[in-house]
Amino acid sequence: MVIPMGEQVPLVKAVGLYKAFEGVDVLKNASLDLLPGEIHALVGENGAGKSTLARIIGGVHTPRAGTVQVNGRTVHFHRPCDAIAQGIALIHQEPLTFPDLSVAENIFIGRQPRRHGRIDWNAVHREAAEILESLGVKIDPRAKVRGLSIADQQMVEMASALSQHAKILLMDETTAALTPSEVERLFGILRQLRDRGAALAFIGHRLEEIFEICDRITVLRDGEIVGQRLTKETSIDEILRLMVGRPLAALFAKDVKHAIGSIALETRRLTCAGQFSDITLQVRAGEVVGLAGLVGAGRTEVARAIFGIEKIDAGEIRIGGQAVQVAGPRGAMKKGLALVPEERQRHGLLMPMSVWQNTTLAIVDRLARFGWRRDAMARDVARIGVKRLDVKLRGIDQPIRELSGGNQQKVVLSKWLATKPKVMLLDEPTRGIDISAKAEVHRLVSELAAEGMAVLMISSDLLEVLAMSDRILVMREGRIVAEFPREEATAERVIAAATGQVLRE
Amino acid sequence: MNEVLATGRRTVPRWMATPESITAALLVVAFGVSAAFVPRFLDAAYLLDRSSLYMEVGLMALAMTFVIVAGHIDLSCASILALVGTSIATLHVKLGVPLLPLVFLAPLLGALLGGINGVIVAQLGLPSLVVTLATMALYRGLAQVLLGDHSVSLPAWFTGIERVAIAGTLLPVPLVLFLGLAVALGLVLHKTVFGTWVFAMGTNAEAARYSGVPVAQVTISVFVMSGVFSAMAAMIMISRLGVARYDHALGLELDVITAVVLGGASIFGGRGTVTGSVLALFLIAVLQTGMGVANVKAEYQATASGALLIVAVLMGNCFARFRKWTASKGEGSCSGS
Amino acid sequence: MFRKLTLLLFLVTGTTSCQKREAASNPGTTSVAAAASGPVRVVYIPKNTGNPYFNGVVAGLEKGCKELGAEFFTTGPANPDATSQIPFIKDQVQRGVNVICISPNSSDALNQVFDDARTRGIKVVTVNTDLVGNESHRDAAVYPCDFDTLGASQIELLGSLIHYEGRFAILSSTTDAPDQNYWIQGMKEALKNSKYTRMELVDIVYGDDKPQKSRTEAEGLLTKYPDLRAILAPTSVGIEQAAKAVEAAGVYPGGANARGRGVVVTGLGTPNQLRRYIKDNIITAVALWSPPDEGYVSAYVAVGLATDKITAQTGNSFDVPGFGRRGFGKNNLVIAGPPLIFTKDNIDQYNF
Amino acid sequence: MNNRWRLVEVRELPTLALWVLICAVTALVQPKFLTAGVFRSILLWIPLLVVVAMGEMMVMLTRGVDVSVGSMMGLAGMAVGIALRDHPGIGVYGAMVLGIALGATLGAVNGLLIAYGNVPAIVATLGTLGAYRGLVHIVSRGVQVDEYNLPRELGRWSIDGPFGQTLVPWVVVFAILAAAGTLLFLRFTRVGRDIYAIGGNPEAAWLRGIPVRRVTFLVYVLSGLGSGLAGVLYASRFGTINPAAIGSGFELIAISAVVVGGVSVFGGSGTVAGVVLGCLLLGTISTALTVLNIADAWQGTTYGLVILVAVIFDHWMGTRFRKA
Repeated sequence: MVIPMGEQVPLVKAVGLYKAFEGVDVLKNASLDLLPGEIHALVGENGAGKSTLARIIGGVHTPRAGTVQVNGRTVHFHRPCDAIAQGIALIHQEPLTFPDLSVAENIFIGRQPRRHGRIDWNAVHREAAEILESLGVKIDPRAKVRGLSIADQQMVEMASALSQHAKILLMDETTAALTPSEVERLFGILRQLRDRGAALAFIGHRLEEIFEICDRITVLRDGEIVGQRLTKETSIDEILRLMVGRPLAALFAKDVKHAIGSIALETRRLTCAGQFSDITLQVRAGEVVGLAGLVGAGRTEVARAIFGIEKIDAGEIRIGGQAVQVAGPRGAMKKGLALVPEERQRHGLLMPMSVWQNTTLAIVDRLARFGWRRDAMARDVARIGVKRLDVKLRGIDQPIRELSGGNQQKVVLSKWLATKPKVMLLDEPTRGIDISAKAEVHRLVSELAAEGMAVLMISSDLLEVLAMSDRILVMREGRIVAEFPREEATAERVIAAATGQVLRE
Repeated sequence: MNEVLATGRRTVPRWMATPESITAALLVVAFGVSAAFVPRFLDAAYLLDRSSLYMEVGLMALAMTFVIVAGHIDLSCASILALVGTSIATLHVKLGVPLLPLVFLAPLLGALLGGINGVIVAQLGLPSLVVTLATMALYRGLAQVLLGDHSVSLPAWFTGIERVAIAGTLLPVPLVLFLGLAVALGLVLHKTVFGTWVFAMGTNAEAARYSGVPVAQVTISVFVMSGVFSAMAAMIMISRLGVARYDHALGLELDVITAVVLGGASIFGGRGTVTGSVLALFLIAVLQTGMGVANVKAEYQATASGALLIVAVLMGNCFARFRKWTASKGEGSCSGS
Repeated sequence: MFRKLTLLLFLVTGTTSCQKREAASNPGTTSVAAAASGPVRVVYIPKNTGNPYFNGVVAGLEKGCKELGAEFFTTGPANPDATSQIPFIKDQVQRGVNVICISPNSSDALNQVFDDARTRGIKVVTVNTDLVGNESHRDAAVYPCDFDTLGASQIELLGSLIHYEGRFAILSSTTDAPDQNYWIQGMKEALKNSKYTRMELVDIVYGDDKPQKSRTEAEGLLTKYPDLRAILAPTSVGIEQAAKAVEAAGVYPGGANARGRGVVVTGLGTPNQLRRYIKDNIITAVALWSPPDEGYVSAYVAVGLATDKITAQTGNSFDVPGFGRRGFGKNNLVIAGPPLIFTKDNIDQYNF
Repeated sequence: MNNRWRLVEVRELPTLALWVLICAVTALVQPKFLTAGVFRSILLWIPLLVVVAMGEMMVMLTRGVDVSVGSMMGLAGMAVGIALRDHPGIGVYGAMVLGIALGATLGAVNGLLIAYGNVPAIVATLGTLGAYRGLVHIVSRGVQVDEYNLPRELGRWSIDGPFGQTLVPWVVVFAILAAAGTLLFLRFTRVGRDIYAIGGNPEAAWLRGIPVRRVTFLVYVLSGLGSGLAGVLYASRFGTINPAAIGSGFELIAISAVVVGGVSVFGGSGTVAGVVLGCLLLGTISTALTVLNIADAWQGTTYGLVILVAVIFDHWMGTRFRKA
């Protein structure tokens, strides 16, 4: 489909961008135009390449091939400051703040207003206050950022981007942590900017939001651009279809035929100050419980608390009907828990080490005799894991960093399967992995449940949650706010519960 | 330098670029050059005798390899040596405690001092650099408080362990002890569960914790090890010198760290071998011995040692970049086809 | 492989060029080839390099060895730690020297290395500092002057400067420096003499021969004893810092803040170091023996022992040109000469 | 309330309290502690430390460490001494410029290795600690420069001040200027703020377009510069420049002062006032130990304890704020 461009010259024109990380292509031949006076949405599943595309334009990554033009001139960004100099502001997924500096400084760092060659602090504070005022947030510009909520930090970053008077603004999932009223306020600002002729790119997951604010939507899938639509000419269904690339029915769904057993994991009024409170949930053997909610709702923290990483202030955890004290991940492991963490590279893997070492890290002591490692046995375990999950590699001695994201995730899963757990906590198990690996993971989860394992699955991928869960719990602002059995769960109801909106049916 | 590296790029096989092989090659050449050009260098009795000067550093370097591979650093090891040495000597000479049981008590004292480091680092999550910098001053200060500027002499039967040779050979006891412990610790680091945990922790402490590695215990253990080995080094040093003083091994932590880093360990953790540290220790010993017999002045030796440390790390970085460069080339050609 | 070889070559050339430079800076040193019948080879190992005192000793040794046709060179550690001299001794033994002259950093930690050297026929002569209590581990010792009477002569010098009246403190080096303690003991003995009854020793502090520490201690004395009449510092680092302290505080005799007749500083120090203070009237008089003379006598002892012309035995004596006969006293101790006293009038005659 | 003019932050209050406590206890035990002489002694003790600690502070703010400061100070001081001895024509101010420039050059070598050579700061500066100290011995040929080799004027800096021979000699003025300069630099220039930002969140600093390498390079140059100035001041204060003595072990004292002064061991926070206070505290402790006749042996112990207490206290304060 050809979309009329009108007479406008794009502010940013990216042509044929390629990018690969650790040998995995994350962006293939991506081209994008950002027009002045337009809000342009980039949508796609996790790992589709949206962030990478934005980061190339923002100077964070250098593409392996392709060019970026700004105002019709080809530019070569080697570092973020090159892009900033061209009037491009990029707001990152996670707020990038300096905890010990004041809010005003966080907004103006590197660009503080000066007078007579020295920083004019009065101007810094005054201008910061003005920008925050325009965003409608009540944050003291002199306060330190340490201690602000994620949403406030996100607002500080937004303020920083606005203070640059950037002509090009790229927002990477900026609204994930914001409340609906904050989102509304933000959208007001974005419309103003658009009307002043700025080009905005908006990456998001909530399609309703995107349809509300964006003029044009580009859909990415597996690193490629698969479609571009004007918002007024398309529908959510069409965009969803483009994102997933197949009819929704083809998504792997959990096999619900087998019986669900007794309670394997239970928490009672679990509370962790500042993170979550009063979490009471049960997961039965053979059951997959989905934990849905917005980013920052406290889901990851609940999983970490159960696994003994986060300290619990109140409440209890029961495993197999017994109240237990979980002293750290090691203790949790001994009690039959396993956690596949959200941040695979940071928390799940030892990147320079081989596949077999990673696979057997959690059970290296179990495989040992008198403290001596038995590598032959460990390698056998790794081979079994690789085979069961169909990990694609040259050999089990290959360093894990050379594997693709999906295969890395499979190794994390096989590491935890090797511990023979009774309860599996999966935190965003399919984030950033390709479709086939995703299906593989879903098949495995279904298989494990059929074998009688209890699974608690945190996922921001609504389709995944709906397809895989026997029951769905929804968290908002640190509390469980809704529970739906499989039959009653719909996307609309889950979203409504997660965002706290009243749904009229 | 750059030219050398540039021309060498395509000719060096990957295995040769491993840090230990660089150290080994440097050792061979340093030895060869010293033997060829320095008169009276090649004298087994002399070399073995002089090797005793490095055994204290060597013992501490073995444990420091664990500390550094685990992603930490222990600047206090030489101070632990001094404090253990002065404490044991004081207990014996001033309070009349029999020396033999004290020799076995020494590692316990070392373990305690190392354990203090470990607990502060592990439980409070403070950087080991700052914590051990503080205990470096603290332990050395306590030794000074204990003994002032006096030296305490030890009984004749205890002194001179470095002159005792293993029966029928010229090999002095400290050297044999060091080599034996090096083999043992090499096996521990590279073949046991504990060693695996040390590597896992140094590579990515968070991921290791998530994978059930008892990170706190491993942290404390490596510092305790460092303390124990420093205590053993203390016993050898006071036996070798016949006296205990608070300023024994002053500044020796630099030599220890130099040996470990020169042996290819990454100061950020996750990389390093006992073999590398041992080779690096002998490299330092050969260089200093060669320069000493050649009458090179002490100040040139100091400058050379400092430069050697930096050059070793820079070379490591160059190799890493080279490897990355070849890897990216490979990646480029693969996906281009 | 090529890369590594080139690098090693670089290292090697680096090492050899160091050697060359080393040889160039010491023109008196000839090739290192060791021949049994060649000239006597004497090495001197000072406490540490960079200590000006030992540069005087080196000059004297060099002169003496040259006259006697012996080969002389010096090497030493950068820091005066108890153990820092050990590798240097071992290396010199291996290089096959005939005599090791040394100012030992420890009176007991070096015994074993000395024994080793002596079993190989190498003579060990301690210079300036002796192995107190371990004299059997060396062949002979050379003292620059009679240490038995030094303490008394220091008290006499001090007394003459303060008219035998007033409170004074001693600023020493380290708490267990044997010589310092021996002298201080001598001073205390001398103070019992009725001539000094109106002089009172109020404190002994230790500056560890470190400038910062010595300075702090000297300033501490001025604070603690407002009526202090003198600081006696029998150490070259200490006396300079004491002089600086009284200068900075302006309490030297005639100074702006001097109470009464001011604070006198005296003790032991080299003329070069103290020239300015003496010329500025901050210090009136200071004593020291002559380090070059000490080195010169040491050279005669060293070469004489190595060639068996002298036997180290109490009562034996030998000739040193310009010094007359010198003899081995108790414990084979040789005394180089009497102490010198430097004042404004004679200081320009000395350069060490 | 305008907190930008608040000189003392909350973190520094305990340090201040500790300082007052030490002064009080010492004065009670030894009333002579409260005399002008002691005050002067402390004032003369700390300028060297302040000058070095300013540079070390900036390094530690970026999460780095510079353990070569003592050796840089030694090399710069020795070069100044040799220059004044062998070429008196350059004059004391010429020598001062030489010392500072040499210090900055030595710091630049560290900076190059760390910022552009990717050598970890601790390894690079440990290496130069040894190498520079060796160079001190090499350039001096092991011979110290004596007081009489140096022009009078240099020594007078430690005695005379802008108001004559008063309590505030020139070396103190230099230290005050160095501290004030650092304060203004850190507070009123963008680069100064970048230093805090880099330490606070290095990744964010890069993504926000801060030239991380250039700033990192700069802090090591500044650390060298401070050490160079300290070398000049050393020559003035002690007169004798001994290759083994000048600046050796100074890195421990400087790092102690910075840590005690409240600079976070994780980088990103800390104030000039705090570090000056840290210097004052260490100087006071050192002088108090002397005045109280406590054996010098306790000095190391005290420093070690003070650092430990400071970092543990920071941790205790910080646990309430630190994110998981």
